[in-house]
Amino acid sequence: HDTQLLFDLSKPGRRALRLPTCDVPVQPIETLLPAGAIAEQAPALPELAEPQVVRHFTNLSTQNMSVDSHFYPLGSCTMKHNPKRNERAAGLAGLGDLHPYQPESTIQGMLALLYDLQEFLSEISGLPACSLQPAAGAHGELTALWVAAAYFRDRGEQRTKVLVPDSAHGTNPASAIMAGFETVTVKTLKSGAVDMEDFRAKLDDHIAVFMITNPNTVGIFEPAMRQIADEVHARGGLIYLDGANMNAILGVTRPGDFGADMQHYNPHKTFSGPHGGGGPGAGPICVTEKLASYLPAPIVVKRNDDNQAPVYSLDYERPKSIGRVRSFFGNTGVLVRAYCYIRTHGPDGLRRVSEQAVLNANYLLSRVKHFLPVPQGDRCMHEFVASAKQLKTERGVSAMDIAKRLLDFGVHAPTVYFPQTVPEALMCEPTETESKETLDAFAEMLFRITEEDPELLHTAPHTTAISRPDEVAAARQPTLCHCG
Amino acid sequence: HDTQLLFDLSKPGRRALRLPTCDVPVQPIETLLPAGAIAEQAPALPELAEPQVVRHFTNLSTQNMSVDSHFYPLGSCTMKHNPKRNERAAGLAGLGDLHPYQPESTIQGMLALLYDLQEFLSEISGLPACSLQPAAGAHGELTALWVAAAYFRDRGEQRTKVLVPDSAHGTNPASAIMAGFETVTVKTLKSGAVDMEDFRAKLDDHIAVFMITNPNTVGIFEPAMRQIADEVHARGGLIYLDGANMNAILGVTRPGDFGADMQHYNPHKTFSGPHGGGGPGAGPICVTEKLASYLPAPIVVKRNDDNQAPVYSLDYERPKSIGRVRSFFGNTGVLVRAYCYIRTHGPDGLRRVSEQAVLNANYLLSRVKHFLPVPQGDRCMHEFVASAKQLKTERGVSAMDIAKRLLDFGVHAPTVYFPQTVPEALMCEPTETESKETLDAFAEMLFRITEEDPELLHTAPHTTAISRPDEVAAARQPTLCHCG
Amino acid sequence: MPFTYNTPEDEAAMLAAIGVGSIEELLEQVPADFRLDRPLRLPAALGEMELDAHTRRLATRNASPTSHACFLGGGAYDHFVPAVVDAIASRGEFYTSYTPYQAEVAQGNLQAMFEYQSLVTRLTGLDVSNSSLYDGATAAAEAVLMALAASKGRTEVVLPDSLHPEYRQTIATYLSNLPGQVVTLTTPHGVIEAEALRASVNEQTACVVIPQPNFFGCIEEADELTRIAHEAGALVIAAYDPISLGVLKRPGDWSGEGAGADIAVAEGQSLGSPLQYGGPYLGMLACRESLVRRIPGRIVGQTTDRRGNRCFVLTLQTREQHIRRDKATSNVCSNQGLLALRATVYLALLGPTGLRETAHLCLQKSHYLAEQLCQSGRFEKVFAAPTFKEFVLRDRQADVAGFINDGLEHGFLAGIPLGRWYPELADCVLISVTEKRTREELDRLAAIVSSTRHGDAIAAHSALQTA
Amino acid sequence: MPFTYNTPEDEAAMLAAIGVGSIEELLEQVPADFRLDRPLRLPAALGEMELDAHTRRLATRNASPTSHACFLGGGAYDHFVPAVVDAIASRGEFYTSYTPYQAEVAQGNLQAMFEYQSLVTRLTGLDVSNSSLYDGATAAAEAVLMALAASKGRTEVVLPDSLHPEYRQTIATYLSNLPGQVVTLTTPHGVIEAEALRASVNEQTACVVIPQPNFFGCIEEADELTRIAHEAGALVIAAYDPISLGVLKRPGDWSGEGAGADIAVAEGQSLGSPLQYGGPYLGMLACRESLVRRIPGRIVGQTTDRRGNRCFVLTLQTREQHIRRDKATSNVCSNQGLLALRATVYLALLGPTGLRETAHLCLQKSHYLAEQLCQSGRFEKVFAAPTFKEFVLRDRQADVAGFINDGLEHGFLAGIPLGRWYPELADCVLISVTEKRTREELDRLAAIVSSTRHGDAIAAHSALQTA
Repeated sequence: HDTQLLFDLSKPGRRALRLPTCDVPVQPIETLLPAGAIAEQAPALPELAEPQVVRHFTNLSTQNMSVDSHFYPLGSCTMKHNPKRNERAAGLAGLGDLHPYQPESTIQGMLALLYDLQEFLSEISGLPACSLQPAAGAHGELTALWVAAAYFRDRGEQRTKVLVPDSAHGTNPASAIMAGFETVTVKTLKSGAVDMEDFRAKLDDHIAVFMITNPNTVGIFEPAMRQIADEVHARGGLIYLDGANMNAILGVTRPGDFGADMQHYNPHKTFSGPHGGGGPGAGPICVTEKLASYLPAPIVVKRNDDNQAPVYSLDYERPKSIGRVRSFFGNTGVLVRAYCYIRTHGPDGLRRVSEQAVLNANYLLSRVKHFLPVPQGDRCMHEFVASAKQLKTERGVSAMDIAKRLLDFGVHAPTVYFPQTVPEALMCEPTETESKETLDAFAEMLFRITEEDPELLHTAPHTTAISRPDEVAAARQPTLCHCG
Repeated sequence: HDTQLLFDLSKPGRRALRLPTCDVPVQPIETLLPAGAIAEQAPALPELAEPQVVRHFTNLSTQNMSVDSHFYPLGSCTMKHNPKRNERAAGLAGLGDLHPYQPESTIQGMLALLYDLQEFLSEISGLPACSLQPAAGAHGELTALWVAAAYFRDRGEQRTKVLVPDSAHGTNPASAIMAGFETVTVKTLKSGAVDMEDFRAKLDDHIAVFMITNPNTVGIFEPAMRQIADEVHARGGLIYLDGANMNAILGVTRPGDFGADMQHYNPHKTFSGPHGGGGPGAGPICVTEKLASYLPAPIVVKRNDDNQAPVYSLDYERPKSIGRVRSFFGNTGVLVRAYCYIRTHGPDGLRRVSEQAVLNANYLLSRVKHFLPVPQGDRCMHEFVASAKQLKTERGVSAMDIAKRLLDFGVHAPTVYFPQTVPEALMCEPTETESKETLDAFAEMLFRITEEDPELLHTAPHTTAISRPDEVAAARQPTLCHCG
Repeated sequence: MPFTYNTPEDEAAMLAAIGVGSIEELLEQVPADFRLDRPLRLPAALGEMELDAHTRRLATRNASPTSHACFLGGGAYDHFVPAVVDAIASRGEFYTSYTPYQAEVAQGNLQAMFEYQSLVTRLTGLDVSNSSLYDGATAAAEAVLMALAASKGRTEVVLPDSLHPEYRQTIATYLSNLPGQVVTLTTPHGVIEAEALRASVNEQTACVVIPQPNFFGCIEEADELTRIAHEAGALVIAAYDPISLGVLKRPGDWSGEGAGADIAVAEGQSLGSPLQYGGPYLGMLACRESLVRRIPGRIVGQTTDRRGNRCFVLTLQTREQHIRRDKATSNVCSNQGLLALRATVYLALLGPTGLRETAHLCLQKSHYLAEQLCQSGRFEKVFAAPTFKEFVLRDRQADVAGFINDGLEHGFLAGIPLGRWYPELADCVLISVTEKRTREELDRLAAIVSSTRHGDAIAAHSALQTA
Repeated sequence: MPFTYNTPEDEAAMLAAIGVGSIEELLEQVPADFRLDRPLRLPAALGEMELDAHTRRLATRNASPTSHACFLGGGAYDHFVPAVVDAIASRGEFYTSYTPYQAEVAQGNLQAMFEYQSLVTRLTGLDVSNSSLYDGATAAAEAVLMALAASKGRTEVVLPDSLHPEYRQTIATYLSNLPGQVVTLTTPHGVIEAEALRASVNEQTACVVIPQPNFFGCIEEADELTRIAHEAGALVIAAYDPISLGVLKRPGDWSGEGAGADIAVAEGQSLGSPLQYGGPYLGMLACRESLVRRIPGRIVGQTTDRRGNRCFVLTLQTREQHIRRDKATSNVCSNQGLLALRATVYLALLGPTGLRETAHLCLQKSHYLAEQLCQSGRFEKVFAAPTFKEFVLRDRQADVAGFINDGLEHGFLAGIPLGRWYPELADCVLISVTEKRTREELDRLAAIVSSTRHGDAIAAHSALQTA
């Protein structure tokens, strides 16, 4: 295992890139810039030759597991196949190279695409207004909460609280705080469903938003969705739908139809945008009509003059808008991929995506539950959460041990210890882009692992270049850079 | 090690690509095609989903060593860095997508590039006429020999023999035979130089061509080049220069200046075109003025009308031409990369390439000769050939053992058992695109290996997915396809 | 369905194993009255070939910096992206992997992120960097939140008008429901005036954001401004252009080594990422050691594994939302890892000399163009302050739209009108010049301004076509 | 020097280790009178950014099938290349590796080549395939040499005029200095006539090359022709279009299963490779088992390693030049491995259904266009034989150049004039239609033929722009 850093490979005088000589008359830099602003020397970047750079990063890349190379059943992350056709489209000259401040007349193709994407997302969510601006799922959550805050402010209502189930993604409460709310945690039952008693105990007129994940983080469709929505709405509150799990319900049901007032999408999950080792994503949101005017500006609008080709433009004139949540239009590169994905599937294809995701998850559940109990029961939507609690108690084998051992078999680990409501949680989301053969092999691996010597598991993985890094030491005395 | 084949992954009904429905009126196929011509069923190709295809080939790729990932000192192959900028250029719409039968008016940019490349290659070789048509080095050799045959035929001379040193690439004698000549082998000395006595004994008036590799395959510049050329020319013969080793002499000396009448280039060696796992290459040739009229047609020509931009066209009117050696213009994609490489380096840069290639080879030689004798002596051009003869005799360690063991250290093996004139040959060509650090590490590995337990070496490699395949069994009872 | 596997036989076997008769039965988990009883109203599916043709058609309806010489900047720049950057970033192992939660099978990403962090500290002269945020504007907003949290009790955030207007808008949104007020500093001369800043900072000031170069391309007196802010006990947040650090002093060195900015944020798109109509870009954030536990987002640290090998992990995760939930420093989860990788490869290719040469070319060429345009008589410089790679000109004919349209006609994306953000600069245009622009392009842009005769301009355009 | 490493310090240390004072001293191995005493006369070096701009400028001076709807065929076709093919073939481990001499570190290439060979045998219905040759023409020439060698004593090679003219020229070159004569079979009706063939074959005939579909796009009576050739004791070499095998009978099945062609060659560019102005393409060659040891080029075989694992190696190397030198079956060394990989990925993506659908689209659309063009009255079909994806039309106005120029003006690469190869067809054009062409494009091409008024055509063109 070679951990040479770029800095270790550097030698003074190496060059990988040659810039042209200046073709305009060169003026002394001191005549152009104030002396005090000029750096005495260039930053101490490493000095490398191009072959070194290529070989270094090529070899680094192979230290990663990825969807292109491995089964990656990382629950809640929807690690599905990333179509190469979308990469090609996003990189086209004329789509991938547009400057964000080009005149609208020069980007009619891009605006048409983005307009249609707004419409598609609204149709899929059942929520008529859309903003493509947020940069990631969590950013979409935050944007929606700002929208909610603006809505209530506009109505003169003082609502200070956001309800969040204890099984929710950590981004939910964190976003609520950033939007100026306080969070109130609602308990969930062993089945993963909202504890309605607790919910009702905490619901009051100060509740601005209930942030619900549905299907929830154990992968079940919230049984009391109707009551929750009705009761929140009855108190004047809003329902926010965490869209992380949209892969389960495309064309099957729509958040706007089951009570949501707002939702975000994770195009890098649901619509196959690649995850890029942690990003970029995007976090477009859809909202009801009454919240539309608070969305960030600009929004793409379309004008159809008689018998003319439609003209697209950016609408900045949104006086009630919460304003900008970032610079420029949005994570357009990610949105182009989402657009391509939706166009590739069409209405039937999108529904089939969810059907197959649900089929694969339930099949895997049916194979796994016999040796790794699944507290939520025998059914799930697109993912489920198994528990290694019994194994832990009886044989000292933890969810982490299982996760690490899976790496030896060439499979990425499921999400572990989330949701925190399930002890020794192993959250599996196979996605629709895996085969029965892969699921069978995975179930067999899991079974084999549960039978293995615990000692072998505690020290797993055994075949990877590194094993069980010391995370405590990393956090206690952080080394966060190679300091020159 | 997973050797599942595409066919093992197939299941009836899987699809990776959906074609559009036909948008013109569909006619019954029987009305369009004769019944006897129609296939009863489609060929038994495997049926796969796209994610499978991506994962299969992504994982297959990582079973290869490559220049992007490993040091690859495969002598005679010039495995140098393949610049990514050249890949980008070759793939541009307008360069990478041109149909070979477009009207000349629509490809002036491409023809300008190819015309300039002809001129560049002529300048670098010192031979004024150029054909870009041959598809690979060996194809260039063959084309040049056809040119020679046509030349002699045109002169009414009956010359039937081609002289080839025993250290030459196997393609030389093979090409000579295909061009209708018989080959006469000339011995070389231990130093790698042509045995002048043997040469003179075999030189006669039936000799059409002496095919010489210079620098030769042990990496030395032929000491008697002057005499060889003079004496062949005096007998009316031609000198063919095998251009495989051009990386040693760019801008230092030119084949046309040291007596060659013809040469080929390997753009995928000298000019950094990637090797593609064995191809594609290209094999442009340059020849003297007197041989120009025999070159294959077409050739790119340039017309400068007064004060107009130059106009490029394809000259097919070459009555003495040997004709075509392949379809279409040539391996243009490879030629575009070669053009980019030459433009990137310019005159000084190309010379520096050879200087650094020679420096690296001599440095490696100086480090290695102490424990792996180099029969040719202390100097080389861009490569050298070490011999494991002594190790073999004393400890039973063969060149193959060393080669296989190197794989365990993450380095590709040198060329082994070539040239056949050096016993237990290990031919090392480090190229100019490797660092002193890499050469030092390589020399240390080699030293360490020569000290290792021979048993360990006979069974090497130990860290690769497979080890020492049974080549005898493969050839004796060949399994050449997965038959459905 | 090119991306799914299950054949009818597979489906039957799987349903049997599950113990249901159909997929429909599985979907009955969704109450009937929520079920969508019609197909989604979306266009019918396209095969790959159709999608390819469709997206190419859309692309040809756009002009772009590939087809037009681009003088647009304003926070997103047409710098050159070396082919190696694309080649590395398009490796599936990088772009189809996830957040490196399992370090053993993510050392590629983790080491690259560690290298990114190291490069950013060297670029900025600050102690620590996170592994990326969404973009420059949200990085600035997160930095403001950090500063507010760090300077307990102080609630004012000083933002000059010379800071990118969209950064100011973003910060305002981020502060909209939190305790924290924006104090706006007008910059009538294109830069922050020391006296004005002195008058704006006090014991309520949590931080001052200093853009360098600023939105107008002008060089701020960063040393002096930093001293004034620090004297008032406020933190300094630098908003820098990473390319400018090839020639300008590092934020960490403002007003003297180690005495500089406390937090430095930037839009990292310039470092090897394509323009792609505004995103995804790269939010860069570095700060002093003392602020490390307030940093938003992922951080990678070095450690050793159980065999004692150096390796890399996500660290300081107790700052983060997935651990601390409502106590987290930020809600950031997805970051811009792939863009940070691009920046890492880009900086590795440039090295110190390449960065300096790039910065110098921008500097020289932008000054040359400014001079040429002003010589035409139509334009004049608006601000006296020195500039780096972009500059504001006033159109004496007050016809910015006309200038931009003329430019388009001749193959240029000529500049950004400033009227949308600065009504008082409605007759002004922001012009940016990167190292990619050739003298020939600069001269031609100047020529179309000088020439009022259409014929000349067309001749200039044809010259391009035959180049 | 972006691709070299040695710093001045490195150089000094290396020269010292070698024991020379300078690199110049090393180069003294080359005699002084051979040394070039001036710099090469080449343009000065370009940095990557300049090279990029330069090559883009060259590219914009070309029209291409990306910018124009392409109806050119003649052996190279504008079929759709799925993005997965490019993604896989651009992985450095594939394209920067060499011939797999070291099997342990080349299983990726070796297995892919084995899969390629397997796919080709399934496509053709023959027993064995090599792992590629340069292109269709040289594959045909090598097949002819195989046939001559296999049928000892026979020296005649029957080539019909309906075989690609450049294939015929290439075969002629390959035979130029060898014992072997070409017997030309004229094809005035666009296909080989059974009687004419019967009259041309005799005990001197080594082989007959049968193109299917032929250069004119016509379907030969392959069953009958094969029988005739075989009856005369000649081998049959099929020159097929791989895409056509989605609908046409496999060469190995001609005249009955197992009784068909003895060798099948093809240009494999259609299978996922870009047009790139003529090359590199993919020479495909498959044959009967009995000819296996006469096959030119690399062959990959399956075997087991010392641990008993299935693996793949280059095999039957005693046929090859690097072992057998002047006794080799061919001089081929470099092959077209990367193109064979592309074909393998392409066929894996298409599967049997995709190949059939592709072939059907070509068939239907080409017939539709032929009909539309003939309906205009300007064109007429030249040959009565059925066609697959291309066809020959005669311009009654005898203005092929005008037709092609009109096409260009309206965004079409409309066809290939046949005059260069067939003087008697100087008023004819070869038009090819792949699955990529839309009805709208076909109708527009027909429309510009029907319409002599310029205005209409321009209107048709604008319709495209707004699509």
